[in-house]
Amino acid sequence: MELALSPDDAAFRDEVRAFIKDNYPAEMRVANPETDLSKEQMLLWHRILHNKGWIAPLWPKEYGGPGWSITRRFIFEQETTRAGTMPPLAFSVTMVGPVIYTFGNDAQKNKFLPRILSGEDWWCQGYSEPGSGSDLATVRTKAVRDGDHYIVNGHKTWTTLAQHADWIFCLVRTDPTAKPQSGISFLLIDMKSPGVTVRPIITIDGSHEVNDVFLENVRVPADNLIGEENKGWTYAKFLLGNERTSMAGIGRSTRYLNRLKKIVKAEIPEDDPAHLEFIRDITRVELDVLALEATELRVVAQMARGIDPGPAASLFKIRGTEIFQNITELTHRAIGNYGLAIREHPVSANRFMPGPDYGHTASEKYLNSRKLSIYGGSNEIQRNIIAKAVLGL
Amino acid sequence: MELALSPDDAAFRDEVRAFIKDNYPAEMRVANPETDLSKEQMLLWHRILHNKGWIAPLWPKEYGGPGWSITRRFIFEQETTRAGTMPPLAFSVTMVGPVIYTFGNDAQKNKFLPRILSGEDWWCQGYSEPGSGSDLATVRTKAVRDGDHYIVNGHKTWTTLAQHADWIFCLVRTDPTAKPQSGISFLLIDMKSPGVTVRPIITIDGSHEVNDVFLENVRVPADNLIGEENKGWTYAKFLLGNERTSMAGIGRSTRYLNRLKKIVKAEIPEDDPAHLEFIRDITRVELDVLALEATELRVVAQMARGIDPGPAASLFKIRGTEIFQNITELTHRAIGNYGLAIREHPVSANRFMPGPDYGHTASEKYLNSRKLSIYGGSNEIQRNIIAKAVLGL
Amino acid sequence: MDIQFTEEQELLRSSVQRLLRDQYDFEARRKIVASEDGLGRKQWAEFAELGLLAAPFSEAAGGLGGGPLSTMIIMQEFGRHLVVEPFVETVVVAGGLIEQVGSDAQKQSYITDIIAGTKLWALAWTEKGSRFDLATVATTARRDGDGYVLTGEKTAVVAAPWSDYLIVSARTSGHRHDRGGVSLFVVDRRAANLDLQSFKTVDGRRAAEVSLRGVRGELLGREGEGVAALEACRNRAIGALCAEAVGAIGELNAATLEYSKTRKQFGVTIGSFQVLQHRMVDMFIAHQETLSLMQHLSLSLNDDEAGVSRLASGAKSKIGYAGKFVADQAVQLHGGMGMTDELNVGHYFKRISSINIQFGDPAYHVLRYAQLDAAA
Amino acid sequence: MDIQFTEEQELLRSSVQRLLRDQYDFEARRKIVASEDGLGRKQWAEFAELGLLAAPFSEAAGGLGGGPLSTMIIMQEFGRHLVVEPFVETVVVAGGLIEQVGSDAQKQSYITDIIAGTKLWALAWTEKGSRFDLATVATTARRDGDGYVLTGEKTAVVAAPWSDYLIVSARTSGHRHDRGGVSLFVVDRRAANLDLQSFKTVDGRRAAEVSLRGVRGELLGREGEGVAALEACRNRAIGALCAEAVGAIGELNAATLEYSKTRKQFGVTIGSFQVLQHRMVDMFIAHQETLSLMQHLSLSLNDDEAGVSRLASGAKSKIGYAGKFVADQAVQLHGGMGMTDELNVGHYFKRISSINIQFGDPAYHVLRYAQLDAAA
Repeated sequence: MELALSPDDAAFRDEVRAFIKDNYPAEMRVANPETDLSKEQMLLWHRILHNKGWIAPLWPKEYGGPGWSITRRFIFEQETTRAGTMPPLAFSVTMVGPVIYTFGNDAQKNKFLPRILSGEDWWCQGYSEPGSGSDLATVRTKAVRDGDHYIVNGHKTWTTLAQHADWIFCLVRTDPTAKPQSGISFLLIDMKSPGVTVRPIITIDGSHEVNDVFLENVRVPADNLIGEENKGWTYAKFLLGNERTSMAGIGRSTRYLNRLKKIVKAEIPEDDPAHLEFIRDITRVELDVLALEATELRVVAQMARGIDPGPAASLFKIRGTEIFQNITELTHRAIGNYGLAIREHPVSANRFMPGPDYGHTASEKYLNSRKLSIYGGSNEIQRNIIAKAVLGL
Repeated sequence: MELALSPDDAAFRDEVRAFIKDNYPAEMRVANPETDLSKEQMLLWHRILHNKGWIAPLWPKEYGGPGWSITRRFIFEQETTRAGTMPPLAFSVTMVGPVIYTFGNDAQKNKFLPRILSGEDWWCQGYSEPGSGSDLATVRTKAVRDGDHYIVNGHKTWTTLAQHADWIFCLVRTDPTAKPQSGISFLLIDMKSPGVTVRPIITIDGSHEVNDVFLENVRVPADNLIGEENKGWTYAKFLLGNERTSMAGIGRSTRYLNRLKKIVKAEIPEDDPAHLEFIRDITRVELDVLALEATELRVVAQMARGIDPGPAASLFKIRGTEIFQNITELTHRAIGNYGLAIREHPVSANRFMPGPDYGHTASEKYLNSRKLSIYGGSNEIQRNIIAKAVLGL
Repeated sequence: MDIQFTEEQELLRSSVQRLLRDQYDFEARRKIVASEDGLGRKQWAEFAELGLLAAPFSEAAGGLGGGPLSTMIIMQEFGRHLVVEPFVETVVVAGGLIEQVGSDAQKQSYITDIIAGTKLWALAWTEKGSRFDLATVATTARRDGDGYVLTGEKTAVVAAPWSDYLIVSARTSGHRHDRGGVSLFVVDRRAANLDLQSFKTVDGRRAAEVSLRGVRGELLGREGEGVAALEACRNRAIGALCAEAVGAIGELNAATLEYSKTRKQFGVTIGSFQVLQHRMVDMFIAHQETLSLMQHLSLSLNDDEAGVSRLASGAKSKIGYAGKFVADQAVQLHGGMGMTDELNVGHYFKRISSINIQFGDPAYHVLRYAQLDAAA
Repeated sequence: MDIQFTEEQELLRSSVQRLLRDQYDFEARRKIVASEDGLGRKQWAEFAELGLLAAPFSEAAGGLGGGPLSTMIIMQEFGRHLVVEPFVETVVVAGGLIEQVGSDAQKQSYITDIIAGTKLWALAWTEKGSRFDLATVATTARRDGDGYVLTGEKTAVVAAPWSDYLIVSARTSGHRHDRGGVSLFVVDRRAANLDLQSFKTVDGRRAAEVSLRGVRGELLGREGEGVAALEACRNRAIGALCAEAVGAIGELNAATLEYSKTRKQFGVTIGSFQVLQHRMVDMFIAHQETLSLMQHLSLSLNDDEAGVSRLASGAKSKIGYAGKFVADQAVQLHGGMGMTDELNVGHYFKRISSINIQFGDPAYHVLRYAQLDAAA
């Protein structure tokens, strides 16, 4: 499905398409880029986009953004996801960057923004703590002022790719007596500081994506406080609301659907009754994608006309993750007996993996995608949000 | 699926089977017995069972029950439902009867029980009121003592087959100052009393099964109070807990599944891809029935060993109604374009109904069965019950 | 994407809304349905006067040139008010077919009468055993002088008892399931040897079994090319029915939400129960998604895009399943009230369930979507 | 109906429970899975000593005569503890086949060793493209002297890397999909010209692709009648796997319920949220229903009833779907914790998902159930 584009926008789309085709690094095209790329490999595309000036579509021009319209941002997003490129690290460009240029002081802007754009600094997010789940206001990590430093003690968890990070942006409790959401501050912490320890968490698919981060008497310069002390919840909420349509994951779902169709074609003869059943199940997911994409286009068109889309992000998160989980399940089912096998991590070329190439990640993806309905505010929480914000319940 | 029966029980099963075959009235075999039989027709089978001494399987022998074991009761129920017989009116035999012999005084037992058994009195249930829904404790119908009478004023609704009833058993509020559940009494009211008005409620399938019952200054002899004043909630709860396994509706579901299979065979050619899809969907419902039946047999076996089945009735109600709704949906889908048509009520032989005979009630059953997940304590309420009673939540 | 309506389209929408608000509330509709005829002739005349019956036709055909987008606007409102009059059958289906394949004389005569509101039409295509396949036709048409004579049985023809004319598909050559050899004919509903057995439909309409025993018919379009014409016609009909379904879904959601905020159980509003909240969120999502698909389909019909046939099947299926989900839950959340004939909720349920049969059920269109994909 | 266990059966159950509680907690299992061999040889010896490996075999074959009911009892407990040792492959599948169709000499030799715990077995029946069809066999067996020589490729053979013997299905006549012409052979896993490519499975086991290039095999059962033997064998395997799944389901439900009562969010336990309560009610219902079906199937296997093959398919399918639902929800309700390798919840998820592949997935068995119905 395509937006009806003006000639200029259509030319832009073609330019993006061609740029990706000519420049996306071949060595990033691995089966599972989320888990199988080294840090250096992940940064290759980041640097190419940075050189082109396209690394931060959402940023205002004065901080290094390309100054695109909403439509162009959408085109860029659509083209990059459809082409299956690995998006630049969201924690840096999409998440902490906008917080810094919106709420940070000039010194912070000058220090951090260029290094985010260039990929020099790799950021991770210190929100979740053991026991906090989707209830982020239960921050227990403490930051106590000591002269021009804070002394930070606490335990962050589910920290994605912390093993590569140079910096972590943290919610910390600076006023233990205030109400849960009022005593929280937003602090930037250098991962090389003494007292910071990272411990891997291995997930059920065998991969190492997330980590525990322990903070023991970590001395953080007070200069690294964003905005005002005890106002951190405001900035955190701004950040959570900053994502919009990308959560629908249309591009990703479309690519995985196409792969699924190929697997069914190759694995299941047409005269097997299972074939028709797959066709039916796949088509129903395809129609789910179609309806979600049409909704995404409608919301983008509304936003371009200045209409606030409300909690559309929650809708996209719910349906986008349900759809993708469904696709990974069907793929796992389609691959049949080979679904018993799982790749071993860290991935090594010496390990034997049975069955056709296209099935090697079926189990892994199936297992890994279980997280989608949990992370980033569980789907139950997203439904609570819509119930409150849209339905007034 | 069969119970492994002792020779005696097997002989009993054969006897029941033969009795039904030889005695069930042919004129009760209409497409929709629930709506299409006259009162007199409905009572035909009741009277035959009464003469045989089989009308009240649950009743103790002293009040006219047959004195069967749990296993025999189950056999009788299984055989009668499988044979597609129309069960005798539950409000009389299954519901008010046990309340009367358990909590009533001797005069009430002598007066009412024989007429219930013989079918002379037809009872209806005065529980629901406008706005009460599944929350029966919100009774607003008032009964005020006046000498040796109560003066009753109120409005009961969803009263099934009140149009035929001689008596109604009512929850009435006798103490307006007490907490919701404490000020309620259980009163038997003669439908011929001045001030009782019945108004039909037509449901979305066009049938007249339920009614509004208005009570305006109805004088009810205080002799018609069951047990103690303000203790009515206890008797009502006893009554609600009195049903067990019958709610699974295995016999009914099995009969409708067989009819559905015949329709699919007749309407949809095997080379139509829809055929395989129906086979799949029907088989999954069949397996649902199989699992529920196996569970019913397990609970019956446990009960026969004296094990309390807990809120098994809630489980059977939830799954039994979900399954039957699913079967009526599939039947409606199978009948294709004829699903547009609906029979007109009151049913008249002069009215034309298109399509094959077996499809004439497809729309009606589909619509009517929507009520199953609402009535008798909605399925949401049943899940609340299990959450509390079994899971301790 | 979101359709930004033109001033004309906004005007059309608000005038339909005003008319229905004034003249077609639930009580008025009940009277229409209960009447002998089952049809609001007066309302139909108002529709004509307001230009609704002219809206989708091209200006060349004497219409207002509003095309599928005006159909969408009208049908969404008709869906909200459960309008029973045969707009889809007369204007979208028959009118659309005549405009598409009719001769100049046929257009001149028939479309003028449709726009004027003086003639009603119905399409007789289904037969015993045809289920949803346009090509399965056993009714035959035999050449006879400069006309044709039709013999066969058509089933479940919605609006036939109201109609002045029927468009009938009949076989001029080939075998029962052949795609080729089916032709379309205009037949006078009161013609000799044509018999109707009328019945009421679940959604408050009238339909009939139609028996033709040597009925004279006038060829519409080219001989043998009826299936292709019917396919294009079905796409437009699906566009209209999807808009109607979306209108009904929106009303059901609004009614359910409002009910949940006022209705109390166990001392609190039922809208405070999380299980029901999440159910209503899913109903909201279903409405958003169907709204988007409806617009997308209407735009494609408007632009006569290449993939429109496939998209029509996709929308019919997805909107059908979504509508069924919403209708089921609206009845469930209204409790006993949802089961009564008095409340509008059950009537939306019944209309959605009929839409899901007309021109193919959701399961049929899922497979059709897949087949058209494989073919592409 | 509910099985009232005999004293012997109760004893079996409590002794398995005691053994696993003492020696097979989640930490012990983790060490076994992480070991070089991936297998608890010591535990296997304990199973033998306790008589578990003898339990299902008839007394004539040197067993304890416990039949399918003892398998059910053992496997339900194994499911609760996620036991990885190849009880199903060695005792139920291979042992069962040998007892069913083996010669006296084969029974004498092989079953004795199985019961003693000194030999492990695996069944190699799946091939590239065979999916779940027992009759699709391209591997060939050619007569050679008084034995046979096998050539072909078998895929995803669970427990093969641990095994001393394989039972291999191979074609002695007919074409690739023919039901007739398939025979079974005992093959020494260390035989010449037999190669394994081993890999780890998602549920902590070891499996292999098996390549046979002229490997000597010993006929098991009658030539050409392998498919019928495999069908009966599959019924027994399904009985065992269903019991294992029910054990896992029970543990997942217990863990989820307990977690929901302790874990707090927004100041209250998550078990207080109605949406999660209803989810857990559906998980409870799923457990009740699967428990009933499991018992029903085991009784039918025990009595060798006529419809047992159909019932096996029905149970495999229904318990498979129920298990998937419970596993999905158990992970979801455990939140992030459910995603970690550290917690047992994800491991139950993975075992259930593997059970759903072994001997046919739920969708396959739905259609098989329907076909056997049509055939009946």
